[in-house]
Amino acid sequence: MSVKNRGSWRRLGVSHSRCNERCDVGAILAALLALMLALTMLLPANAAYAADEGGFSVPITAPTPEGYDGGYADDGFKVPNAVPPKGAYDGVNVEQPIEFPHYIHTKVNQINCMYCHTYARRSKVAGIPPLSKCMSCHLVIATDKPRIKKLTEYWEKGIAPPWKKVHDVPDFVHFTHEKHLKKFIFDNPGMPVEKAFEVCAFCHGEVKNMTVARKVKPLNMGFCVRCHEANNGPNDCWKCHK
Amino acid sequence: MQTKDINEQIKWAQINNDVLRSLENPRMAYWVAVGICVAMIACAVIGVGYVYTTGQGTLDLYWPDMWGTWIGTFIFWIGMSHSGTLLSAILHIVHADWRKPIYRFAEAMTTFSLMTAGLFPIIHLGRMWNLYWVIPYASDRGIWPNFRSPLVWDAFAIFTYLTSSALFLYIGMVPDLAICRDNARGWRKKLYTVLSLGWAGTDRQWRNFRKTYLLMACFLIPLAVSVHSIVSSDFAMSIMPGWHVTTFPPYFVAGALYSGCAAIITLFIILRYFFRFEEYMTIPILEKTCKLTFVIAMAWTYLNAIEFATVWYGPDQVDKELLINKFTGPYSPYFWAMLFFGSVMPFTLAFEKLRRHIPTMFVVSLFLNVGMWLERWMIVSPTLSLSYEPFAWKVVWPSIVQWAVVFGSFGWFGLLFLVFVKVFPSVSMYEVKEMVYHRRRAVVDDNAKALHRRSSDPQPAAEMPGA
Amino acid sequence: MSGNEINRRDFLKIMGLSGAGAALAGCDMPSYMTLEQGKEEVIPYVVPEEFNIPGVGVWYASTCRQCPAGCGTHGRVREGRVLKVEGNPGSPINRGKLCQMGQSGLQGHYNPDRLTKPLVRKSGSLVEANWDEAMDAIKQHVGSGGAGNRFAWFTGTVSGHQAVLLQAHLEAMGSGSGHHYVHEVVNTAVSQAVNREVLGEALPRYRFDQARMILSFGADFLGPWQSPVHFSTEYAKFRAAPRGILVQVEPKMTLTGANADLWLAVRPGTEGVLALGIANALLTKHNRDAGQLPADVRNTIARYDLDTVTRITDVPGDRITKVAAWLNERGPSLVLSGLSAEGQEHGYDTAAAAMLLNIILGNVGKTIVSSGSFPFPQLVAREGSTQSLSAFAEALDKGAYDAVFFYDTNPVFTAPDYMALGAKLDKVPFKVVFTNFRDETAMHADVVLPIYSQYEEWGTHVPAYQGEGSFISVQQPVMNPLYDTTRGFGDVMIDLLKMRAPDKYASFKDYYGYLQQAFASFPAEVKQGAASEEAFWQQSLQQGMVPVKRKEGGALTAKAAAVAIPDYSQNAQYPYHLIPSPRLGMWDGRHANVPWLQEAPDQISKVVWDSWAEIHPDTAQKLGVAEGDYLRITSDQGTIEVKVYIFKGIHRDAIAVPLGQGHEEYGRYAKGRGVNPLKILSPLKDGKTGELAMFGTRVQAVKAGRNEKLVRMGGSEIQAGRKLVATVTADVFRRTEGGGKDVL
Amino acid sequence: MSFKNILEDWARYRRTREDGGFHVYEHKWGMAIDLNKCIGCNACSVACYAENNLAVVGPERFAKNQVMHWMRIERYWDEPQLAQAVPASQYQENGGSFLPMLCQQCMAATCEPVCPVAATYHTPDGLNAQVYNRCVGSRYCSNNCPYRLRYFNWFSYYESSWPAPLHMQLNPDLTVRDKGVMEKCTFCVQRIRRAKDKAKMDNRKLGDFEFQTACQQTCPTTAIVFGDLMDPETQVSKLWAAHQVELGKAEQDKENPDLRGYRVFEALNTDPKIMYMERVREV
Repeated sequence: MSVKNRGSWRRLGVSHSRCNERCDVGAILAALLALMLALTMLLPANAAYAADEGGFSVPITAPTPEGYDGGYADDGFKVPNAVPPKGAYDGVNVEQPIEFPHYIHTKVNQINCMYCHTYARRSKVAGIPPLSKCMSCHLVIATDKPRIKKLTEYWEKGIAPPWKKVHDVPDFVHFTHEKHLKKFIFDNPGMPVEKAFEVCAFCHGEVKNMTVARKVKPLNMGFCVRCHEANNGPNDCWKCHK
Repeated sequence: MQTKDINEQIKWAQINNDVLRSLENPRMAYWVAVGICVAMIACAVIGVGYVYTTGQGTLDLYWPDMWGTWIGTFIFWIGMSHSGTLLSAILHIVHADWRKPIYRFAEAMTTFSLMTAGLFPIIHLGRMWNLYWVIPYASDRGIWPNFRSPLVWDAFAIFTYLTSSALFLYIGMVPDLAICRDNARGWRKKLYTVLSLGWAGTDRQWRNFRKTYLLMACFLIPLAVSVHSIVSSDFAMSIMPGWHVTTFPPYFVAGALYSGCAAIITLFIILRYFFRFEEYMTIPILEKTCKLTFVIAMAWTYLNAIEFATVWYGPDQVDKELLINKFTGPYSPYFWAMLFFGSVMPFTLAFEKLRRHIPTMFVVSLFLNVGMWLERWMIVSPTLSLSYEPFAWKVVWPSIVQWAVVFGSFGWFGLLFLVFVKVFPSVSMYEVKEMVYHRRRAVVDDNAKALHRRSSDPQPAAEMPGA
Repeated sequence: MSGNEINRRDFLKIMGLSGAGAALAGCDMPSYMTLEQGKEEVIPYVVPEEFNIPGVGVWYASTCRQCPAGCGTHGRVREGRVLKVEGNPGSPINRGKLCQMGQSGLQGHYNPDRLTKPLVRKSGSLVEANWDEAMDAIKQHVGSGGAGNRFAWFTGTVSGHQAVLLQAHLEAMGSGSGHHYVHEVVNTAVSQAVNREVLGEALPRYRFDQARMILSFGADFLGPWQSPVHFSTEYAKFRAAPRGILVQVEPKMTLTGANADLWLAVRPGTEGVLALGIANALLTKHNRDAGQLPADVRNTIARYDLDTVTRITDVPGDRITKVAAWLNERGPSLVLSGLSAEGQEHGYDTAAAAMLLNIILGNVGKTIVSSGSFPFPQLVAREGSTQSLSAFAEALDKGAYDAVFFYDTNPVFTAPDYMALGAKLDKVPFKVVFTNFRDETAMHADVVLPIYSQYEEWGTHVPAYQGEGSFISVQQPVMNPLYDTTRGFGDVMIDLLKMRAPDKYASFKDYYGYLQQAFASFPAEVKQGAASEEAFWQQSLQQGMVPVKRKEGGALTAKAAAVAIPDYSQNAQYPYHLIPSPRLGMWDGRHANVPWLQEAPDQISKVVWDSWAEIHPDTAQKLGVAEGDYLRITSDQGTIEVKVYIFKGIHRDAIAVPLGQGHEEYGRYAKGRGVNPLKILSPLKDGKTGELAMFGTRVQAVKAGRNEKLVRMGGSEIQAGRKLVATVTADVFRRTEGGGKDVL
Repeated sequence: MSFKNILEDWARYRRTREDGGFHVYEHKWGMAIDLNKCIGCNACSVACYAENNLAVVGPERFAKNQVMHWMRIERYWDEPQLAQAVPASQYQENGGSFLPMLCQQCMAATCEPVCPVAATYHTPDGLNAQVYNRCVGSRYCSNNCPYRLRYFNWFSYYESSWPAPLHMQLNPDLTVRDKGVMEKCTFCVQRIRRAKDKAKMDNRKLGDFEFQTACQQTCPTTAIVFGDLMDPETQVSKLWAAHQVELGKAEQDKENPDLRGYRVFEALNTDPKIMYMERVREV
């Protein structure tokens, strides 16, 4: 090994070993500080989150409008081989061009979520069903209802209704539906596809009890991370942030 | 020619009067100074606001020189803080009692320069509003800072040093605050009453006070050394040529004490002139400070030489090229200026005549600090702009915004200091009295010897402190 | 079939679907805003295609129109937006690769300065109009009545069914192909002319993979020469073990020169002399057989002994002998000539001299083989030249035309000042420009028609140089038109033809329909046994091309052409040679409005966003200029001022100013940036072909006095002893990886 | 967030923080660049702009080096190794030396230990990650990178770089960076993830050349080879093996010293995952 190389090699070696020593020193200091802080922070997670990000006001409990259980999907039912995420959120009521009644479709008529949100199992986005899909039924079904009339107008005009986005994550978060569905539904023994909505409810709440969908889960990083921990999901930042 | 550190015939009452007078009815000069400082701060605030809204690019920082003068100035201020501890703690422990009249404002200087330094790492962040991510707090997201990063160590070190030196400053002031309380009226009365913690000068209070003070001093000395060592590791831990130097910690500490002492001389002269402290901040004390500075300057020069030598005889070609670049390259003017101010100028301190000539000392001390500031800049920028990758070599002059903020930081420091000297006694009254007392005892003992008296004989009554 | 298209179009419609919109937000406030519920809209499809899944990209095969080379491309489409263009691995031209221009076609398509509405000249100024007005204006000028031969088309290189329609239109107008001017500044017209005379084939196939040595006289085949990407891929084969030698002879270092084993700075215009000198060395030193050469040629060669050549060309003798020796040993070799050698008054003879070397070395038939002939002559590319430009200018002098249509070209920018093309155009009663941008030519037009970009347009193209295998490259839209106020060039052509020859063209709904019928009418062997016309059509679209069988040309036989090169003469008043060098990226200036290409540094000087003059250190010393100083360059036609870049890759007598900048129009990114060296060219032409002698202009240069930072990428230009780019000699390379056995 | 959570979280943190983050690697994405084939044509650089939403900064900011080119082509005029072999000339007779420089994805990356907020770290597939939304912009990582391959968002470039409709070209698979964030070459992580997800969806192993980085895909001379260094069957692994270059060495002890493979600044022991093959010239 030449002198030059040995020199520079040692230089780096030193700095690295130093790093690790210091790391432990710093770690102990930090651990103490962290414990002190923690004692003051025996609060529900969301409060801590609110402190993190700013911009969100996240009450601890969501008021319960009649019809659904405040979005606590985890005590609603039990999905085999999966630990449902904790946490609730009180979203705003979004004004949609057509007041789409989820409960009629999902609860009354027992239509699977993935029948309409058909992209969910094939793409990162669940997608809004194309107008043709609605019309495939509503050319004949319930054509006299006012909402359907409205829908038919759109169809005749040949333009799609401008739905408003309810569930969203920041643009630097790259969430994919397909892989979650694969893990929790299709690769999940004892999870019949017919009950898919129980999995969807993890993050979207019991939409089957809602008319217009409403955000009832925080969908913030803490929410994701703790579910990933509970279900041994990946903890590599670059899985979601690219 | 004045040879005594202090005139031991001075009366206690006069000490109180002189010092308390300095707290009252500020003159025009004071308000002008405050005005200037506020104006300077305004420059900085505007600059930072501009950066905040537009982006760091307005600093004319660039790939690959991403740090520039702000980080340099940060180190400069950290360094400035060290001499306060030197005077108040180290000299306290070695019983150098000439420190007593001047350590108070030095300690204040420590605290304030730390408060100034702390701002720079914050405003230089690309997204300063996320600063709190550097602090380890229990996050819902389960993310922690990277404890391997020297920047995180900085955060710990600086906060610790700031709190403890502020505490040290305050504790040392308690007896004086009591004196202020007894003589003050109006809002000052209220303030001092609260701050003096019911100091009555009882025997027990004095004993506890001494213990605490000594304890703090002992605690502060290793802390001060470690702080600048950690700051130096911001650079020493990297693999960049000119940064990865094992002698950086002592080098930084030496530089720190150096700039601090220079700053003390400057402030010494200013206070002595404006507050008429000739009685306390005497020429001999100035001289002693100068001697101290001279020694530190030489130590600093020596460490410089060591660094050059290690690089020159070392194995690393790139390091060597960088050194040559510093001597001859685009940064050479500043580099030579640094060496001149830092290593040549201090020789003026070697001559008694000059040491005792106040205007000279004032100018010299200013230039010494200019040199020390250049040193910091010469550590940061040359390495960044001329390192391993030749394709990335580039030299750009810092933009007006950078200068504005660097300039403004002095205003911020100045304002804090100006407020301090009008609210708190900048000369420690009780310790000056101690000093005078001890000097008198010395005189008495001399007389005793001169008159061949037996020491068992009764002493001529000397005025006791507190009488 | 058209119903099918409706669905396609609908599918290509731009969608904003959750998570799939352009993630145009950083890490801060902007992205949080998108989190407010009910603020953003999610618009579903009305009737989607089955295979179309939001959030999943789909690839469409098409053809790159950034330069005439015609590479095959794949466009990645998501939610109806084309996001990225890659090479089509199926295309024998680029084999899945692409150059920087191909990559940045997107920014031409999405360019903020794109022309979105037709412009019609009303009372002297161009104003926005709708298509009906524009077409009416056209109708009343050329709609009916005999324009006869007072009508002309002025286009860039065209091929495929575009060429067919243009031809048809010219005939319908009664003017005929003689009035179709095809213009390209960057072309290989001269060497093609030589090939035609010597080999009987304009574009034979060059077998780089067979050649063991390439001697190139200014042929920048890694840059803008015939087919950049194709020859780059070929170059890779040529350089693979056993590694061939590349010797580049040119006055200014091109990208190819920068990659040459030996780069020889030759005095501009004396490349031919050097070629003859090498021939001389081959015949005398290495006593190659000169039997097949006619006597006069042999005499010419005999005149150029080593000393003469060294004196004239300023190339050291040892280098010349070295090259000759290499050529002698390392057969088969390949000798090429390109723009900088051919752009002289004796350019033809220079090219002929280079070809002479090929004959002497017996390369014809080995590394230069017949490319056969394309089975559908009407689809073959009409390649551009500069001769057509001057011819057009002369025609305008005579006031030959009442109406001129322009497509895919910008002559007002590329024409030298002495032609005063702009002024002459203003005299022409009626000018129509088909373009995507407000370029210089458009500003002189009476009607400007905004056409589809290359990613919205249908078409077929037949690249002039096709390498192995030949094919028709298919261009299909990869996305729905951005602006419904633009129209396809093909569609407009169909309309124009409907005006003149309704009987023949009434049946065609649009260009799309026309193409489909054209495809249906292809002979059976082309259809590769496709089940049905529809199946053939779909498969062609999927492949992005239609492979066709070309008629084999058989063995090439060469008969040497006579070479007469005038002696080099100094010019006291104008001591320097101006080299208006084209470069990969800007090409001839058509890409100056693409930010990516403006910011992509020039490969040699690394300058961005600007023009510059390359000069040799000695010249710089003589002129007393340093980098960044402005140089005033004056020819007998005018003056330009430009910053200098100093390096050793240029001949002392040469001053190189790259093409591309100096636009007066053409959008925010191009306008008023740098200078256009073409403007000060002297009126010189190649004697035989009539091509402009682009590199023949003599200039004088003085320090202008101004100085400004030359915006260049990178700091140091030397490695300062670090091991960044390590270099080994070729024999080491051959010892380890050479002799055919590559490390893999 | 209970007390227990914090302790567990802390324990996990300590586990994962040793040795650059991970002990076991799924992949080690690496590259081999043949300087004998590279012609320095810029295609890779522009392809990178197109794929990774790189901002165009314009001449004024370019003049100040406030520029974003993850893939830059360095051009040098001298060639130290050939200095004595070639005869002196007043012309650049051996052409230029081109060096495509992109993030070397070091295994012992110097940028990682210095980031105060752990925004840059090592992923399980051996990539040197940069998490934009975690970055606070201390710029320490760039200052500690010997290759100078990290670029900083000095301004909110997205405000000026993509005037409509240029923004419609932006790649939705990755974030557009805002001011104050460090960024660098990611080996086209969005392509890696897409391919891996696809493979995972139909439960199979990811194959060689199943995906390419943007620069590799467009390179006209195929000078760039990209793949998994953990799998000995990939072309890139074969190239590394053939040139006797190994990961984890501060200097290679080659049986055949003539083999062209080398890594830039290897002696610094940053253990880069890009191997260059020496440029070749006939002299």
